[in-house]
Formats: sequence, structure tokens, C-alpha cells
Amino acid sequence: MMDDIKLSNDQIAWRAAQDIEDGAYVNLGIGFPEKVAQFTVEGREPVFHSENGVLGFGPAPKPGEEDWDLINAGKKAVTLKPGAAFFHHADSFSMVRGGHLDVAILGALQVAQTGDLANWRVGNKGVPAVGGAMDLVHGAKRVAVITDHVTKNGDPKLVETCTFPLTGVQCVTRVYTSLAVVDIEDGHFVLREKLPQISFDELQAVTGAALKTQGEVGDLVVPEL
Amino acid sequence: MMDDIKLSNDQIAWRAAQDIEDGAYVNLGIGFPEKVAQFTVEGREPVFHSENGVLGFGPAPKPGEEDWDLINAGKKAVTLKPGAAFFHHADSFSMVRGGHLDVAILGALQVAQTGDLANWRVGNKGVPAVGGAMDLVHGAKRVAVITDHVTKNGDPKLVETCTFPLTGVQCVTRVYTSLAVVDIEDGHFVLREKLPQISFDELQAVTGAALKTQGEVGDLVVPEL
Amino acid sequence: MDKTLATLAETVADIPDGATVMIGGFGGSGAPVELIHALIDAGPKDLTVINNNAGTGRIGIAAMIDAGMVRKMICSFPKSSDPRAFTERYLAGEIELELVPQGTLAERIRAAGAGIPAFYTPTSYGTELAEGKPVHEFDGRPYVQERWLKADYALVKAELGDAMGNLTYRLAARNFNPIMCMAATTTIAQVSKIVPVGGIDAEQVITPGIFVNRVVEVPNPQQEELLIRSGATYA
Amino acid sequence: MDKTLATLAETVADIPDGATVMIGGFGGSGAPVELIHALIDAGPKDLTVINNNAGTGRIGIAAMIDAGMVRKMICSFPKSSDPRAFTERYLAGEIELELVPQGTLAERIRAAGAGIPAFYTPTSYGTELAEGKPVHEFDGRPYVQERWLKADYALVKAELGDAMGNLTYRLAARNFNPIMCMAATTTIAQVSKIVPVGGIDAEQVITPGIFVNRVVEVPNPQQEELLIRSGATYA
Repeated sequence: MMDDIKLSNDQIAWRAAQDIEDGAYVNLGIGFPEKVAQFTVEGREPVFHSENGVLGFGPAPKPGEEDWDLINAGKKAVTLKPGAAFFHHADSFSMVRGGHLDVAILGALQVAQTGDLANWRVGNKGVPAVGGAMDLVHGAKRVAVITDHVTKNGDPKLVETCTFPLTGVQCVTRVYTSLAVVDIEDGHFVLREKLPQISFDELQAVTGAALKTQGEVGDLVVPEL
Repeated sequence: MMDDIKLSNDQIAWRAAQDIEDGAYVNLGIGFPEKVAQFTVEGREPVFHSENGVLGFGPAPKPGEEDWDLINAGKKAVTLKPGAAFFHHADSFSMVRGGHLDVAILGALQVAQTGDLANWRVGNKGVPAVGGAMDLVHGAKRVAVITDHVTKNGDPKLVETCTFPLTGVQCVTRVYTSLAVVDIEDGHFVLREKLPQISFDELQAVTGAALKTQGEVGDLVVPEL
Repeated sequence: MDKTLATLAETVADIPDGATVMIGGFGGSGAPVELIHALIDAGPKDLTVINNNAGTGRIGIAAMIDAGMVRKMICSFPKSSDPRAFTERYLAGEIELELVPQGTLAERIRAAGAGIPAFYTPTSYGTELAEGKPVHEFDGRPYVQERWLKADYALVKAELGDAMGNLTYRLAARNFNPIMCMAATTTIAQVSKIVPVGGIDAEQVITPGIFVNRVVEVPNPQQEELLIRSGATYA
Repeated sequence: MDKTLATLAETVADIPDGATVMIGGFGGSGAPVELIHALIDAGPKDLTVINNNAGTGRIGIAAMIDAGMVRKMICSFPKSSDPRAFTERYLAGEIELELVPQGTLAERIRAAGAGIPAFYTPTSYGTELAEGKPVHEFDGRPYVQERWLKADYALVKAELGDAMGNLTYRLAARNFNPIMCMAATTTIAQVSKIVPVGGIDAEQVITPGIFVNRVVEVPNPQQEELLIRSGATYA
């Protein structure tokens, strides 16, 4: 049943975008998190940071108008917004590691109730690649994750302890899933919003660690996209 | 007698300038060492670095033409040579600490045969001030000192062990004095040049540690200035 | 996003007693004289001030010291052509001094901005300024461990600024200003001219706006060196 | 002072077997394709290559790997749209990999240029990439100690250059190039245009010439991304 009602990736990204304040400095991880930029709330102007030394980039140029010296961390061509700035990689990660970003939004293989994140490697096979993930998890005032609530096999992605290799320890502060919005506080998952169509118990059943509540749990309401 | 024959400060600076190669990146300490720039050898173009973020500065402007945003580490107004660059203080000391300078020339209260330098503080009284001295002593491929051979009281400035507070340990590689040119190698003073008017024994008598020689000792010959 | 404020007074109004304040500039080059004087007008006490120097004459940081606002100076060179303000209070035991080698001062500030809590440097090894600090050998050479240096506020002087906080600097007035922008919780920039957003080419921005919180325009700013030479007093 | 050389070949001719070579660029942006290909022509073996990535397609760093010149890669992300060259050799155990988080890679390179032998970072704490590294707590939070990363040579791509080695960069092609210039014993820059000394405003120099040893003009340089998309091969 959950597969029918769960949010699409676009809808998860939309929900995450609602929490980005006007003027916030934001880094979106490569891939799925990049979608968040598409759902920027009308009237708000976040400033997007890219690891490769760009602050204030805009959407992709029209096909054929790419300038391959102007790319983002995902190596996609981007455009510049007024007020943009370029800088070298050490300065770029000073912004990250120095806590100057307001929000980083990342994908996840697993998130633990402690805030530990695993998102860079499934096991010990193949070619490992980490990129900026281990920096970003320590880089922002808020480190949020967007993810399906469960894996394709139906296993929980919100867990007591990560079993995949860690990206960072005690770093995630909020998780936007296909079923719920969950904060991480003092080593616990705190449920903030859930799809109105599912019960708390149903949600708990597909979550790998205890969901706490504090006051009322809101309805996770997202438009058709 | 030595007071009659010893080199003037201008002459010491002249001698030090002879060893600066064309294209060398050079930092001259505030005060006496700044004189070295006046005696740049014809046909050579060293590039002068200033701690406050200038590479490639030139002589002082004419009186009345000073721009007080364009100063050197001694807070004196300077001019720019073509090819100059500005940068912030952390980048400036990256040039220093990172070993990118070819030569630093500093003043000294005492230099020990180990290469230890004391040049920032006489004792524990008054207001201490260190500036960039402790950085510069570790900053250049060659760290040279220019100094009178003895103090005003006739005490040696080249000593076995510094008694004044240290600026740096094992950092000085060459000393240009009012009587001699002395290298520091393997914990010893090695005499390279001396004024022809004084004997080795006379020089040793005003030097606080053993002067070694390796091969011939050259004549320290400097023009009238 | 609009980080500009209309008056100097409102940019510094919330700086509380006991704050740690970085002040950019090296001598008069890049010294935010108008911001400093606005801070004197605001009058917080018990400040820790971080600057390369410790004031000259009777204006700027020296005037802050004269006004009794400064509990502690962190600097590399508390001497100048006219260091009376600091010297008198220091010798009287009325002001604390943390003396830091200039390059270490710059690197500690940069480290704070870059999220690096500690680093090793050859500078000061074997000297009294390294006393009590951890020493570690790397590749056979000893180094001193130094900590990041953060501030609550930074007051900086820039040339051009825009509403997003992007800054450029004039000549050697850059010095400590860009790294202090990175190291303070709240960075306040006085700029000679506010330009429209986009008015500074992205390749020529020196301090990206992410490091700046407030921008105030001070056209034709005073040059500290000239004020000092004229014997000016701010009180 | 004239750091310019006439041909690509002579800029890289002395790079010996076993050298550690930093190569600037991030993806195709700022990748010094012509210098890399000149190095392939020169043919040193057993190189350690430092770059954010590990080559794509059959050109640039991938072509170096194909040519069997690379003993070890130090990078953060050895994956790409076409990572065959690296992947095949890595899985065959024919090439070594030191995987470094991207920000740590940048900071280690910067530290080498700045004379900082080691520093502490929160990055990678508690992960397998921190295994074996010293950990220290500062202000109650654990950090990992990382070492500087130096190179014998750096190959970088810049936009303008002059005979003193001053450089500017185009758009986001800056990335790793300026810090690699600082971290190598010998830095070789290919520039789209050599301008007369003084032709770059002192306020707009991004890499001061002190960090650059050799400059070679490559007008209309190839864009690696377009080469890859065209299926080009360098062999």
C-alpha cells in the first residue's frame, strides 16, 4: 500500500525546499538533492554553493549554450545569478567546513537515530568514491537528508545503527522521506510530519528505530507534481 | 681600531645585496634590512615581498604622493612595480611559511653558531612586539642576517648561545656583519670573507664562538658609499 | 537579500559588553575608522580586540583603549609611531595582551573561518611564545600546535560592496580584512561604494557575500594614517 | 624575469619517472589537457597523480592511465561518465588509490603550500577513511589529523598569464588550480594568453607569480568535456 501513497522524489524535494529560508546559503548533493533547487519557494532567493568554487549559480543553460568551465559539483553546466562569486577549492571547503552554509541537503543509504549518515558506499566492492560528502555532513548549520523511507527491498533506511560504511557521525539533523519528516534530537528520531494516509504504527513498522513524538505530529501535505 | 675600519650599515646592506639573484623573491625586515633594496645589483630584478600582502613593490613615492592604502610591513608608503600582486594576510604568510621566498634578510641582537636568532626582544620589560619576525625566520630558502659585528658596548653579537629571547631556532644560514661574512653550517660559524685590514685572530677575538674556515677566506671588499 | 544598513550606528548597535571583535587593517591601510568610531559611540565595555597592532595616536583602536572599552588585545605588534594609549594601560596592568606572531595570527584567523580547530606551524618553536603549547615532530622537524581564533564580530573596510555582501578591496588594504570576514559570527563591512548586485564581476569578488552579514556605505572614508599625522583625537 | 617557455614539450621535459604530479581542474573545467598530453608524449612512468578525479574517456588523465604512466592516484572521486581507464586497472590491482574527501584533499594541498605540516578537520571522523589517523578532541568535539600533500610538479590551466607567472582563471576553472600552484616544487601553467608584465591588474591577480615556475601559451585550449563527448582518444 505504501508504494501507492508514498511521495515521489519530486515531492520529497518540494517538501525539503519549503524549509529553505530566503537568503539561505545552500549546498545540494549531487543527484536527487539537486532537484530541491527546482522547488524554491516563490519570493525566496537561496544562494546555491557548489564545491568546485561557485556561489550563486542558477539553472542549467539551454542545450548548446553550455560553457564547460562553468559547471557544478555534479559536472553539469550551470548559469550564474547576479552577485555570484568564484573561488578556489580550499576557500570553497572553508565555506563548508567553517559552518558558513545554512543548509546542506544530501541523499542517504541509511540514517541512524544518532544522526550518523551512510551515503557513500554500499560495501567493499568496486571503486570507492567519496567526493565532498564527508565534508558536507560537517559543513552546514542544518544537515538534512532526502530519501525514500525504505529501500527497494523494503528495508528501513532510518535505523538504530548504520550497517553501511559511515559518511559522518552525529551530523544529520532532519530527514525528509517519502512518508514523513523526522528530526534527529539527542540520539532519537522525532516524528514531525507524516502522510495523513498512514498511521503512526504503520510508519513505525517500516522504520528501523523508535519514532518519538513531541507534541502534535503534523500532516505531510505535498502538491501533485 | 675596528670602529675606524668597520663597514657602515650602507656597506653591509650593499654586501648582502650582492648575493640576491635576479628574479629572487625577497623579504627585507623592517628598518636596517630595508636598506638592502637600495643596492640591488644592476641588471637584476628581485621581487620584494611585504607581509601585509604585496608582492613586487618598489621604492617610496615622492613626498606628497603617498597612498596610505599602499604601504609595506614597516607602514611606509611604497609604489608598485609592473607585475605586482595583492593578497590577504593568510596567503602572504603562506608565501613565507611555505618556503616560497628565496631570501629573507633580518636584523639581529644575537646570532648563535647553531643558527638560532634573537632579534625581537631585549628582556622582559616594556611592551613586547614580535610582528612577522618569527614567521620570516622559517620562511625562506636562505635566512640571512645583517648586523654590526659587535654591540655598542663591544660585546659579540655572534655567540655560542643566545642570551636574549629567541626569535627562532636553527634558522639563520648566513650573517653579513660590519667585519665579515659568516655562514652557519652544522652548528658552526664558517668564515667566508673578512675585511682585509683585520687578522683572523682579531676577528675571532670579537666573535663569541669559534670561527671555522673551509678553504680560503675571501676579502670583504665593499665600495665607499 | 539585502545586507545593507543605512547608518554606521545601527551596524554596531548590538555589539555587547564582553564581545570579541576583530578589526581589519594593517596600520592605516584598510582600517575601518568610521566603524571603530561608531563602536566607540555605542560604548560596549570589556572587549577583546584582535588586530595586527594596538592603536596609534588618539583615534581608531587607540581611542577605544582611551575610552576604556578594551580589556584585552590580541595582536602581533603593539608598537607604533605613537603607541601611548596601549602602552600606558599595559604598563599600568590595565589591559591584557596576547602576543601572537603575525603569520600565526593570520593563520589562526583563517583556520577559524575554515573550520580547522588546530594546526601545526614552525613559527615560534623554541621561543617563549610557544611556551605551554603542544609540540609535535613531523618528518623530523618540530612544530607548534596553534588553535583557531574566532570572534563574535568583525569590523572590516572594503572598497566596493553589494547587497549580498560581496566585497573588493583597494590596493594593500586587503591584508587581514578578508580572513576576518571568515572568522567572525557577524561581519560588518564599511565600503566606499555600494554597487548593484552583479556590479562586481564574479571573477573579481575577493570576499564572497557568504562571509559578510552587514554592509554600510561610507563614501570617502577617512585614512587613519592621515588622521594620526594631523594629530586628530576621537573622544 | 621570464618564466615563459615556447613549447609544451619543454615545459614537461624534466618530469622524471616516479614523480608526484598534481593536475588541476575539476572534470573538464580548468583541466590542462594540452599539458597532460605533452606529458604523455614525454612518457615518464610510475607517476603519482593528484587530481579530484581519475580521468574520463580516453584523453587527459585517463589517457595517462591507459599509457601505463600512473602508479597511484590520489583523488576524491574516481568515478565519471566513462571511468574505464581507471576502473579496469584498479580492479586488476594495477593502480593504487588513495581516496581523500574532497575538502580534505583541498586543505591538504593548501597546507602544503602554506607550510602547515598537519591540521585537524572534522571531516571523515568515525569513518573508514580516518582509520589509522590520529584523533584529537578540541572543545569537546573529535577531529582527525591530516597531513600536508606536496607534489614535485603541478600542471595547471589558467586564462591569462605573464612572464612573472601571475595568473587569472576563467569562471569555475579556478577550482584546484590556485592551491596546486602553491603546493608543488615546480608549477607549470598553460595559459590561453600571455599578456605583458603589468597587463594583469595587481588587485586582480589570482595566483601571484611566486607560486609559478613555467608559463606556456596555449591559445584556444581544448575543453576536456567536449573532447570526451566527441569520443576523442589520445594515444
